[in-house]
Amino acid sequence: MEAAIVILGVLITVCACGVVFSRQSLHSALWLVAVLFLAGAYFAVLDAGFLAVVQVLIYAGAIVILMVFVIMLLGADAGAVKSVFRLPAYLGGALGGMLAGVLIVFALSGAKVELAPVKGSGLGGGTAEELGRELFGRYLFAFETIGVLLFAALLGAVILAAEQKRPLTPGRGLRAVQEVRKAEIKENVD
Amino acid sequence: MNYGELNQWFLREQQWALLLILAAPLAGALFSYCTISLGPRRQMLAGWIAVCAAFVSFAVSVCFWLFLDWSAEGGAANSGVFLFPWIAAGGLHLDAALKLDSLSLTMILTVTGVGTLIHLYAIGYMAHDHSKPRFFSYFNLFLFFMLLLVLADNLGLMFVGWEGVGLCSYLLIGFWHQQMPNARAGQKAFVVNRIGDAGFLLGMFLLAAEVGSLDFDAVQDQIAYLNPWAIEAACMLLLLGAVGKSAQIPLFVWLPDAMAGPTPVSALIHAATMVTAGVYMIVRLSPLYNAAPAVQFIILALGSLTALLAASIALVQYDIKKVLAYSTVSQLGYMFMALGAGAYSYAMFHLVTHAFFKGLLFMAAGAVITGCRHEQDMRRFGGLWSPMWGTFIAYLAGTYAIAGLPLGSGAYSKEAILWAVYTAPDTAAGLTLFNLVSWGGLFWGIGLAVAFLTACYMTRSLVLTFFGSYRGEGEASESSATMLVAMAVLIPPAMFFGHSRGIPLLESLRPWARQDLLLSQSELMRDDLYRALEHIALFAAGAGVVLMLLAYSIGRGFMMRLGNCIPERINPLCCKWWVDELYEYLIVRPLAFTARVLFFAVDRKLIDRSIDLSAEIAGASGQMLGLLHTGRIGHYLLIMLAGLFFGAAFWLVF
Amino acid sequence: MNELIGLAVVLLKAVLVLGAVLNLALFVIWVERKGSALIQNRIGANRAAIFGFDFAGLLNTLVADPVKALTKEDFVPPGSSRFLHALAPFLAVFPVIIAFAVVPFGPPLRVAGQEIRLQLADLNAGILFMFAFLSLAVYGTVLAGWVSQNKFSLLGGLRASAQMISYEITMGISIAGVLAAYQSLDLHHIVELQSGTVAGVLPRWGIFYTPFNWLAFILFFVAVMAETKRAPFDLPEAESEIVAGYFTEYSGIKFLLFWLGEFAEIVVASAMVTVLFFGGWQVPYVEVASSALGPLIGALVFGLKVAFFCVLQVVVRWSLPRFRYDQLLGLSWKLMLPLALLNLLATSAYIVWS
Amino acid sequence: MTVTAFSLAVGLVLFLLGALGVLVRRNVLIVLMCLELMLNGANLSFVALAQAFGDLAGQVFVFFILAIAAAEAAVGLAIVLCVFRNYRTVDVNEAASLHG
Repeated sequence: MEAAIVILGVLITVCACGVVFSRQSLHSALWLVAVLFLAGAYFAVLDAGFLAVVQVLIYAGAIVILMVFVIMLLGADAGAVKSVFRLPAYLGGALGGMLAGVLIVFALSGAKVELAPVKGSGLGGGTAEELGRELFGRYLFAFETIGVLLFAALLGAVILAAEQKRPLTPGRGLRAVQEVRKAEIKENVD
Repeated sequence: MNYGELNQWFLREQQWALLLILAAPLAGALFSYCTISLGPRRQMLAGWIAVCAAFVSFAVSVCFWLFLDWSAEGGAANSGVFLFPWIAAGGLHLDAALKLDSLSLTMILTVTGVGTLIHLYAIGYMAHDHSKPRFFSYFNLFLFFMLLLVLADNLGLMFVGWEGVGLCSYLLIGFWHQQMPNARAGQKAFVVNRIGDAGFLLGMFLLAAEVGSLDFDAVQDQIAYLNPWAIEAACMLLLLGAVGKSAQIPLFVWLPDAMAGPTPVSALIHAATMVTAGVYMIVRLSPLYNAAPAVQFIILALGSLTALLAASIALVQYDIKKVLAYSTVSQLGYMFMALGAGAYSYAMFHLVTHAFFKGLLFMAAGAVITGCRHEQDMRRFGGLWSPMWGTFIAYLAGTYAIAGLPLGSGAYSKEAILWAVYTAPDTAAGLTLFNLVSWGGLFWGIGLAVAFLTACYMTRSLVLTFFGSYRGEGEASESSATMLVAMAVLIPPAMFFGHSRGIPLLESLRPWARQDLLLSQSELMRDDLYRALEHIALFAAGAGVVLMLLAYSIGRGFMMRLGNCIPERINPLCCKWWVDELYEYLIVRPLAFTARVLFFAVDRKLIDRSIDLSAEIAGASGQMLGLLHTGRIGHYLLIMLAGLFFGAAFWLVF
Repeated sequence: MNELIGLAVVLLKAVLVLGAVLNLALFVIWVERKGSALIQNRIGANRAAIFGFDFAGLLNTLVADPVKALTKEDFVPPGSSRFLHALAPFLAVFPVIIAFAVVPFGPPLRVAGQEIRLQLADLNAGILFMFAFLSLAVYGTVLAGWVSQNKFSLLGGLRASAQMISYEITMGISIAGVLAAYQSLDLHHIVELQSGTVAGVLPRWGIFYTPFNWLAFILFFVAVMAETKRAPFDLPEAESEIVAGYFTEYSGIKFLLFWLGEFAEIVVASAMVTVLFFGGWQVPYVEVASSALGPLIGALVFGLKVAFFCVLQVVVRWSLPRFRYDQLLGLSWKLMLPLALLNLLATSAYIVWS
Repeated sequence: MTVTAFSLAVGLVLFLLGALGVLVRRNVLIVLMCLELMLNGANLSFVALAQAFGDLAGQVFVFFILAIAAAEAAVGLAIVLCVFRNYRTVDVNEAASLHG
């Protein structure tokens, strides 16, 4: 059990608690970046070099920035905790605890399950070539569908978040747009 | 075409002739109904069509009587015709077949004979009625069903006739259905008959189950092999049917109310033909009844009790038709006594004589009613002998016959029955329960009392209607010619048929008689016991007549005091022994009550409620489940987590 | 024993690299001060002088500015947390310096039979490592924008995050083609591939490696300049619009750190360009790796190339006007990304068919 | 306690903390972050087992989870924007008009 792994494990747990329990959303965002960075490091230790870098690059570098962007855009903390009703919180907590208990027991019992002996890190450090070969070999179809999924998500996000100047009513053909433009011109003229 | 050729031709065509007897009234019914489309003036044509149809079937019956040898020695001649296989269900094979033997011959002769005369009488009686076609078509339809009942070769077909006759009596009783009492009387008749019919049906089913077939001959052959208790039960059930139809003790309430119908209906159906159907059915199944001594005793007891009851009620009735109705019931009681005593041929003999004089009496009563502008209460009559002398002669003849005065036809048949009852063998008379006196003697005493009472109420009605001074409004007028002719034709048989005992009637009914029965005039005369009983009966009848004549002439005051000592309301006789009230409180009220309870409690509360309840439950549960959707994401996640938790726990445990 | 040696060697390299980067960054600051003055036909910073010698302004930028920054009051805007306020500049600088660890600045040194790579960390996915850390740099600016509690810096932060995300994508896709050509992500290997000549005449540098690499170079160079938030793309700190953008509230050492981060990023950018497109420590027509003095010459050549590109960036900064915000994003999404995709398509087609 | 078991444990803890956060926190943005946390927990376990079984499938799967997480975050944030535009708050319980 290398020291690094233990340290990383502890650090990750601490940062995760930071994410969950910090009051301000930006604080938790930063904690999340820390968690992702440390997870990347953890991957590197677990012979998944390429994955570590990709994780940091995509997760920490893009997704969380998106969240931070939204946080700053919305001034999210303006609507901090308002309503008093906290039942789901406590219930959630309790149930979460119970679930944790069950799952931990589950894991421990699982741990007894004889994991396949470590066949040496025949992994080759999870370099880009091997991963690439796997990705475009056995999992080509999955890779393509993920592409389609991302495209769909892109479209969805754009349409959802776009400022609705004109409601998305059916029949927004050319004529409809021209009419609206005429209405706008008339408005300006008045 | 001399007599011989006619005879040969008829023998060849006798099957078609038998069919014609049935077809004529049916055709008559259809055609007379068709005249409904003609104008009101020409609708009397329906009447004449009906009369012709009845006369045709009467004529054919007479031909049968003449051309075939009915004497017993030549082997009881009979002819039958097979129409079509009616029911073939499993083991039971019923086919529509007609059969004619001496018993059914006597029946169709009386039915068609009296029927034709009453049709003729009805033309006069219904002259001023508006729906003559309907009346005469029902009349002919009744005749058709009665003949079908009589000629049937098996119980099934007899039951069809039985029901048809019940239907026509309902239609005819309720003929003037505009007035509610008539309609209700019709309904009462029909319902009571149906109760009897139910018994008849059950009896039929039992017989079918036991014997496997309903033909009379088949039943007769199988009797020896049947289980005695089954025979007793079948006879009892069939007796219930006969009691319903022939208006005996438990089910006689409908006959007095049936007087609501027009008088020809009462004359034909409720005096001569339909009411005797029960008697005919028992005589037809006599071998079965001979094998059921207990039932015979019940019949004897039933008959005597009914006769006594009816006679007592008839004494105080003021409506002339009610008097005659109760007298019919008591005379039928007489016939049942004969059946109970095993003297089937004497019962048939009394049936025939009764048909004649009761038909005559009813026609006379009808004439009186039309004469006095449809007044039926005897207290409004009086002194009618001079204006309506024809009707008076007819009524006098009828009274003379029914009272059982010497040489009257009623006397001969009544004395024969009394003798048969007195000499009823204890075994035949059934159980000598108390061994005090042989049952025969007791019932003979009752029979004698009934004979005395019959004489009393008939002379009372004669005196109240025809003697004294006229108490009604307006002028009493003689009835029309057709009615008088019909009555005139019926007087001789009503009066003198008794002497004709010598005519082969009794001889021909031998197969149905007890062994020790005296069947010819000569045998009767030679038997000294018979001569003693005959004198006692004649003395009783004479006493009855003389007593009533004196009471109404001299003892009027005494009569008045006698009448007032028991107030009208609680006088058992006036209240008809409270039988109607008994039925009302014992059967009708509880039935109505349970129906109402069942409706409100069970149907309304239990069944409807349970259905509404299930609907409400569905609605309520839908409502409750709706609460689950609070719209808060937290709750949904919670539920998901709970599911996950229980899943994991479940997987972990098992 | 040799682990210790290994460790020592790594430590030595680390110190060496850190020193080089920081000095180079300060040198670039000086170049910018003097260069901009030269471009704008003015004299530039020459006040700081010792006994009349100002060493051409060097003294001013290398000694005077740092001392000034150190002695200034470190002001923290009220209402914002001190820790985050301090964290922001650190996040701005730290990733950039670490990104330099992967840059190979010389051919391998053979000392006492050991081959020492003149490269701090020889990672298999080297270039991605640099990208990853460059993308982390964004947090510095974003955090600064948010912590200083005022509208202008918030706007600066927002602009920075939007800009960085868009140009990161362009950067990634533009060099995808090139890496596909090199068939490797390891920078050291890439530089080795760039030795020798193409068609006898041109040195086999990245830019001549495939017919389309020049397009990739242009796109990459523009994207990298946008990443460094300078020159035409310096919207997050646009003085005229939002009062120095995200580091409005910063002064003293934190402000200096931001500056240092920025210039370090310029150096890293130039290093990436040289390694990928201009042969890193390769000298055209000369086999540097094999010669005895190889490492020294390689390092020298590499330093010259990086310096040249830094100067180039400074020149570009002081000659082009600033973009408008929507033009900035428009340029990235509507022009550069399609071009980059085309380039990738063309390069991969070329690779497949050649 | 092998490396894999420890990694699985850390993955589990991450997942649990994420789940707890998702349930407890009210601010939808933090819920999204905790979601990312849960996904990372899963990633960690995948990589640990990939190393244990010496099969690259685990890493490939993590790669896909990454992509999906990106898509999910994008769409999630878009939705948050819409919700914010309509309800003016990001509190999860405020946006509760769709109820039975």
